[in-house]
Amino acid sequence: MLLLLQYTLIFASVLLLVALGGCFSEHSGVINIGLEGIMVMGALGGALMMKFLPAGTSAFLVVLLTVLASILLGLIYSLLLAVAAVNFKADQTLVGTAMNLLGTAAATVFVKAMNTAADPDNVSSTIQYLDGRKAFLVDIGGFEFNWCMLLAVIALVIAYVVLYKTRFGLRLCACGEHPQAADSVGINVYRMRYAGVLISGVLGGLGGIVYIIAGVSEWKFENGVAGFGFLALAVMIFGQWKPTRIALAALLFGFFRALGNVYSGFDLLSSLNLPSSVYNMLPYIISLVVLAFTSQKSRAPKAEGIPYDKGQR
Amino acid sequence: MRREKTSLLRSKGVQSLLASLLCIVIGLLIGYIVLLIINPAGAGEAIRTIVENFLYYPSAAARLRYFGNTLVKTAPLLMCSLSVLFAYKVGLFNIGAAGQYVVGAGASLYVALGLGMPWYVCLVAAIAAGAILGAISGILKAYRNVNEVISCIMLNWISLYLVNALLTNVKETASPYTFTLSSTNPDAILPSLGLGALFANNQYVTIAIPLVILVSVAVWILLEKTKLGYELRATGCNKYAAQYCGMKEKRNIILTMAIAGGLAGMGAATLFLSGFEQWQTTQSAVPAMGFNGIAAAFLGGLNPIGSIFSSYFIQHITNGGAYVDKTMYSAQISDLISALIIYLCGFVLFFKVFMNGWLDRREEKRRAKEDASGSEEGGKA
Amino acid sequence: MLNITKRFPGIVANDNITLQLRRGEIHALLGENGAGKSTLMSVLFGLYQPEEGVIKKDGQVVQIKDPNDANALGIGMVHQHFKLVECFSILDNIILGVEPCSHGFLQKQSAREKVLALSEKYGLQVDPDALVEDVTVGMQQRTEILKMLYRDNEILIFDEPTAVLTPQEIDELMQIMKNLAAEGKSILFISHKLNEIMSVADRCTVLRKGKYIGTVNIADTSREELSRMMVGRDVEFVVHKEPAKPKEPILVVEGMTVASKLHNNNAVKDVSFTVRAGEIVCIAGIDGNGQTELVYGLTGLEPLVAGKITLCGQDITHAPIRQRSLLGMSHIPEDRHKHGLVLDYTLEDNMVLQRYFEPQFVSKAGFLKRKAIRDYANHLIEQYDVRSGQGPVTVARSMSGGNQQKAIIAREIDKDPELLIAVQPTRGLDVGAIEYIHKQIVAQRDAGKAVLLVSLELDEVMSLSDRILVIYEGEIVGELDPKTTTAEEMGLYMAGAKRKGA
Amino acid sequence: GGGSDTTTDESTDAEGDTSENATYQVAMITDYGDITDQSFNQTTYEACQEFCDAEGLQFEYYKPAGDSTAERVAMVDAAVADGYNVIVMPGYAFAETIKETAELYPDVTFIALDVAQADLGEDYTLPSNVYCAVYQEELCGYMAGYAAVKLGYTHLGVLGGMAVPAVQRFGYGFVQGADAAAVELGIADQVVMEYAYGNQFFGDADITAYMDNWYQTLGVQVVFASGGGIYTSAAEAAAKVGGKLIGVDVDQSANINTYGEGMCVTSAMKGLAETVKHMLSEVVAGNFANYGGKIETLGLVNGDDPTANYVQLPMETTQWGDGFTQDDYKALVKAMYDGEVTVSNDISAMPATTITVNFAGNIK
Ligand SMILES: Nc1ncnc2c1ncn2[C@@H]1O[C@H](COP(=O)(O)OP(=O)(O)OP(=O)(O)O)[C@@H](O)[C@H]1O
Ligand SMILES: Nc1ncnc2c1ncn2[C@@H]1O[C@H](COP(=O)(O)OP(=O)(O)OP(=O)(O)O)[C@@H](O)[C@H]1O
Ligand SMILES: [Mg+2]
Ligand SMILES: [Mg+2]
Repeated sequence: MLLLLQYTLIFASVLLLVALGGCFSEHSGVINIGLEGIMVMGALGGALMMKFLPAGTSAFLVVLLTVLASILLGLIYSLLLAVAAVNFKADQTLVGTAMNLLGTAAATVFVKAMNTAADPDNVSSTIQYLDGRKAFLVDIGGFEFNWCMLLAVIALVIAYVVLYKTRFGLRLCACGEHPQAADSVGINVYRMRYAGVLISGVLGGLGGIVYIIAGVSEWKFENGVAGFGFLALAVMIFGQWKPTRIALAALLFGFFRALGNVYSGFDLLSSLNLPSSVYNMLPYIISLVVLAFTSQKSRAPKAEGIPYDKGQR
Repeated sequence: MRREKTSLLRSKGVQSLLASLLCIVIGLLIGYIVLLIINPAGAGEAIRTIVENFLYYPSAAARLRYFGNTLVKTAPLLMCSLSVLFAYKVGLFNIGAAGQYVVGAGASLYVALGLGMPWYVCLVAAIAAGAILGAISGILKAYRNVNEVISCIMLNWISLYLVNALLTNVKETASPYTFTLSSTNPDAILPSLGLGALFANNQYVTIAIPLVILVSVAVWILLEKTKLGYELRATGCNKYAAQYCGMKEKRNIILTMAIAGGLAGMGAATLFLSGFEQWQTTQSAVPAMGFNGIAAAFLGGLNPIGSIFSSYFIQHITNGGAYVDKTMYSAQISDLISALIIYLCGFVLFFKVFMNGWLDRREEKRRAKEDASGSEEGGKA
Repeated sequence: MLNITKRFPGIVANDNITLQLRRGEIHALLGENGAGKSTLMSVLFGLYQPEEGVIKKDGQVVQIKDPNDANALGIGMVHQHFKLVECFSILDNIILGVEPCSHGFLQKQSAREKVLALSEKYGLQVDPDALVEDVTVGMQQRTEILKMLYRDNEILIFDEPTAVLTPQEIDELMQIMKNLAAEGKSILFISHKLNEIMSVADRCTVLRKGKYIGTVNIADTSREELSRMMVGRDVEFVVHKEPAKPKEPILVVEGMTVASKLHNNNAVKDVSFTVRAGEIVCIAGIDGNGQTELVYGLTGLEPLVAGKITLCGQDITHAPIRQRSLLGMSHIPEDRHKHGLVLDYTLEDNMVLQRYFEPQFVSKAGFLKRKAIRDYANHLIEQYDVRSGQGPVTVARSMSGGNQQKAIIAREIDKDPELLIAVQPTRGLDVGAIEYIHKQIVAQRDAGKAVLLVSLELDEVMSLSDRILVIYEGEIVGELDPKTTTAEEMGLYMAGAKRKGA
Repeated sequence: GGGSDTTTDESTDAEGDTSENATYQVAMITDYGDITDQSFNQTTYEACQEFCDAEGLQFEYYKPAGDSTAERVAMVDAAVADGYNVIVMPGYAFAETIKETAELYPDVTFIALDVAQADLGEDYTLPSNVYCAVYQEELCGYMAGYAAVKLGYTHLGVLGGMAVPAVQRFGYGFVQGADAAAVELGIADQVVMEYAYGNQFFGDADITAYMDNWYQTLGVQVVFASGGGIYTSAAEAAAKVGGKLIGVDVDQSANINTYGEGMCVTSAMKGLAETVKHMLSEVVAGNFANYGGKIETLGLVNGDDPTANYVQLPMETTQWGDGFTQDDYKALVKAMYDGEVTVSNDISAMPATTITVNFAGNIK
């Protein structure tokens, strides 16, 4: 039971962070299909930081620096989307798809090159961070608390406040809904869209590191992040682009993911003897069905995916 | 003379071609720089190896044979790119080509291995399976307003798990691979009609290759020359106008996705029914073929004929990547380069706008000059 | 604004224009469509940068690079097409861009008080918490005005503010503008309606084809003079036509009810009428009273909630759009960009949009007969004088609005319909084109066709129609004869102040 | 235009520059996956690399463009074209590749690991330039399972990587060993075995969650993690509750114990690296003729000295106890060598057991 809670929370944290990232990007008017690639890059940044931090660094510092590193790399990588989508008016879906392919390929090439440079016999694309991961964990009576869960909650609160209570949030949403209107009241739409995409880079990168430390102490970058970026997109849509609903959706998806792994601990479920593929498919099927019933009144930002051109009326 | 050159540069096809070439060149250049950074010693040779692909082999027979292999894998890629392109022309982004490819593979192999049907039945099954999956996205879009990109992403994963589960029925327990066609049901292998002989007896070269080229041409004709194409494109460009003039816009959306899905499904069949590959039932990621199809479609300037060349090119460098010296560079380097090229395809529109702007400015200058000289002459007279 | 020149690719939208605005005056700006009025105002508001010329305020040269600069200088603008974020509340829309903040957090309470005070003071009734998408066009406009007042602007630009308002709302607006001017605010006012300008403006500047024609004192001028300055010749506002000779009924509508997309109420309520061959029946009314839905219901774009439609004796209540078209219904749609054209198609492909499936254009095997299409398009282009850069292969998007409209009219009329439904066929067109289109419509009537005209322009309604049905809140509230009625009377019907029998 | 070639390098021709003085050049080809699997491919790669470095032979590895026989054959052709004349191919998937290429290149020596007669087809005779070796993983799996139960563990788990033959043989051997020990001890009704495949050769949060469930909820005491890097997930989970692990392929105690002191009970070792090096040295010594054309099952070759066998448990690091001492182990090996204890290598179905085995299939 505790395990189910623990894994629900950790999976939900990943999904929540990344989905909130997508939410910011889309509220600014840019569709971010490239979250998967951004996650890989964020994971890479964090993993590198943990690998190279000297042993004996205080846990707090490890967590802080690791988080910052993944944020930084996610942010830089998301520039690829921002530049293409905002300045060059590229097709956002295409660029996002390219970023997903590029993220895994680039991270693998980089890690392999790094490993081989350090030791010619080491051809793996794996980074180990045994001690680094421990810094994130606190054992609370058998419940393995991960500081990232707290980060996710903080991100949720901040996202809610920023989107609904601040000037920035109001302006951001205006750019995703009606960029011409925003422009006419003196808001720099390009800058806002940059901000939206870069925030999605920050949160996506953070989600990446949370994902790879969620269960293991080494990561093989060839494997990317196994579709979590796409799942997060589903969570975002499921949550109707609203932070609180996204949080609920993330919990739901996290719950199913966790359940798929620990179901054999429940007599009822293990006696059902469902193949594991059922549990794997479940989140996707549910979101598809829910989408079918909710999309008529979809609250997607109206101008998302449409490049903003100042000259056009 | 000059004017002719200008109008040539203004032609859409030429512009697309130039833009695509630019993507390729920049993509390779960045790839080369990455190689240089990793290991300067072998970078030149590595990039040449990638570009050479089958020319890596010294013997003519081997070159021919592996040219054949590249073609064999180009066929499904081309079909996936046609699938993406077809939908895109009709205003839909078929990111689900990947999943449609998966169900195409599942259907063709199951019908071949599980039901023992001949190749044409398998082919039809693959097309039907892909079409059904595509149609699901189309129906969700037309009747429930579900964004096709999202439904396609979901369906990609669902199809992967379903097909893995289905195909476990047609494999040995001890192996994750499905049975080979040659041992189980040779009738399901696409006929070669002597084509294999042309490629130094490459057993995998089948009618699939001419078939997909025919399909490309057919897609082009369908889109540009037929009433159906006229309707579908109109729906894609402006579904309200389509509705206004009495087209069945919902049906058209579904039909488009079904055709796109059928193309991707058929793509899978062209590969798996050639016996080239067996399905691995433990795959945990959707095959990249469908995503690469997006790249090929855009690189080909969203033109079915252009797709033939861009698909071949992408497959060519992907295969070429296998020959790069692995002790120096990792195997993912060719993935990196093709991902870069896809990314750069996003800038094609900008390239074109830029090129037109440049032409405009040049023309204006020329006109200004002509005006100036004209008025001068007028002044003299 | 001195010597302003603004070019767009291929066109000089403003050519060396100078305009002076005095404190406390209402200054009208007049010109045909595309004369460059909106562009000039956008330059003043910082949305566009002029290639030449300077802007001075209080004698100082100022740089207006973006709307923020304009705002800082006290310049505000109500745009021709509202710039409101639909899913935001009215309050949010008003404060957007100048949000009262402490440390980046919104302080909506103070904003609300200010908005309420302003709305009280100027009689601009709004509900600050309502979402823009839920409120009427009038309230949206009041929101736009409040947006300017909230910013304490001294120079207020109104770009065609009256086009979407009821006569009563127009009166209110005029009063508000006068009040504002009396307070010392300066107003730039764009309108095509001369009587509005005559009644409210102090001075008027006229533009034609991007060029400055002149500025006149309203007190010293007349409608005729203004229109002459605007078009460059004397304009005939009357359409010459013979009396109608109505014959058999073509369209019979009984008890038609259509649901609304915007609210839960029905947009069209139990409407019945008949259109006969050889007459022009006009549906008059203020925008948003169900005209759009009425036409959607007739043409099959929307299903009916109740009622029956008969076309040439056939029940077409549930017939698909294609069948209605084949039965002889032609439809010049309200929104030429949304419905009327596939903007990315060539002109020739747009010309056959309603008949591409006919055997003359498509072979049995389903291939288009390209040559036949080209010939047909060329024939229409010639006959209806549709002008475009590259003839039949011009992409529709690149054509001017007037020629786009001509292409649609050519297509719909050449179908040789029994019933022509024309919705605001002259919207956004210059007078030349308007005259031409009016002639075409009258010619259709004279050829014995039934014509149903939907128009928001009183002048057009009065001069073109043989019978007027006034629609108010989805109901036909009156049937008028243009020969015996007056614009004033019609205005009362349109505003719901009067209805038949009452 | 601007289709200019980006390669400015004027390097020598790729085909002509192979050093003629070295008689043997070794190439390795992976079947699918990379040499980063922390398992079969990686061990083979490292052994080849080490051997060639020591002997001064040229060594290169090839990774096919995709997971198909055609693409594996392409790599053989490429290696031969590059002048390599000893080709090491780890993986049962190479059966078809051998059939397609061996006879084509009679001068090239092929060493295929894990390719059995069954994979090649019963009526196929191996040409004399090919040597195939199949390990009897079921034997060391059996030893490990036997040892675990004898050492007092009653709730065991098998976490396989992907369900490929080698992994299955390990697992089914483990099941048989545990069963035999339980029956011997008369506690078959108390011994329970969980059995699942991760469907990947690496650990991640899902697998860790699964393992947590085994250790914490189901009460599994020791898990036999046989599938490359997948052990990392099991080790993470074991560390939280002081659970135990059994390693695979090589003596993994050092790796596993970094997660927790004394975590590694034992490892089911197979002499993959040794065989590769041995075969290569035999090739270099000119003795390949003794091996060519054979398919050897490498298992027990010495009943008295367990360390001389291809499959074994580590003498040093196994946590011997009263239930299972080194001497018990030696006795077991002897009995197995003598045929008194037999282990089935049939992987078509889960072995029949007296103990309870809960088979869960693939986790992902
Ligand atoms: N963004 C733009 N790009 C290119 N051309 C433009 C642009 N905006 C306006 N134009 C052109 O400039 C000219 C002036 O347009 P403008 O909108 O100022 O006219 P207007 O006088 O406001 O007309 P209307 O009465 O219809 O509002 C038009 O011919 C139009 O084609
Ligand atoms: N971005 C643009 N590029 C080129 N021409 C434009 C552009 N925007 C508008 N136009 C053209 O400018 C003219 C005037 O534009 P505007 O938008 O003011 O008119 P409109 O919307 O048709 O008028 P109304 O709102 O009164 O119906 C039209 O002919 C239109 O086609
Ligand atoms: Mg205007
Ligand atoms: Mg206008």
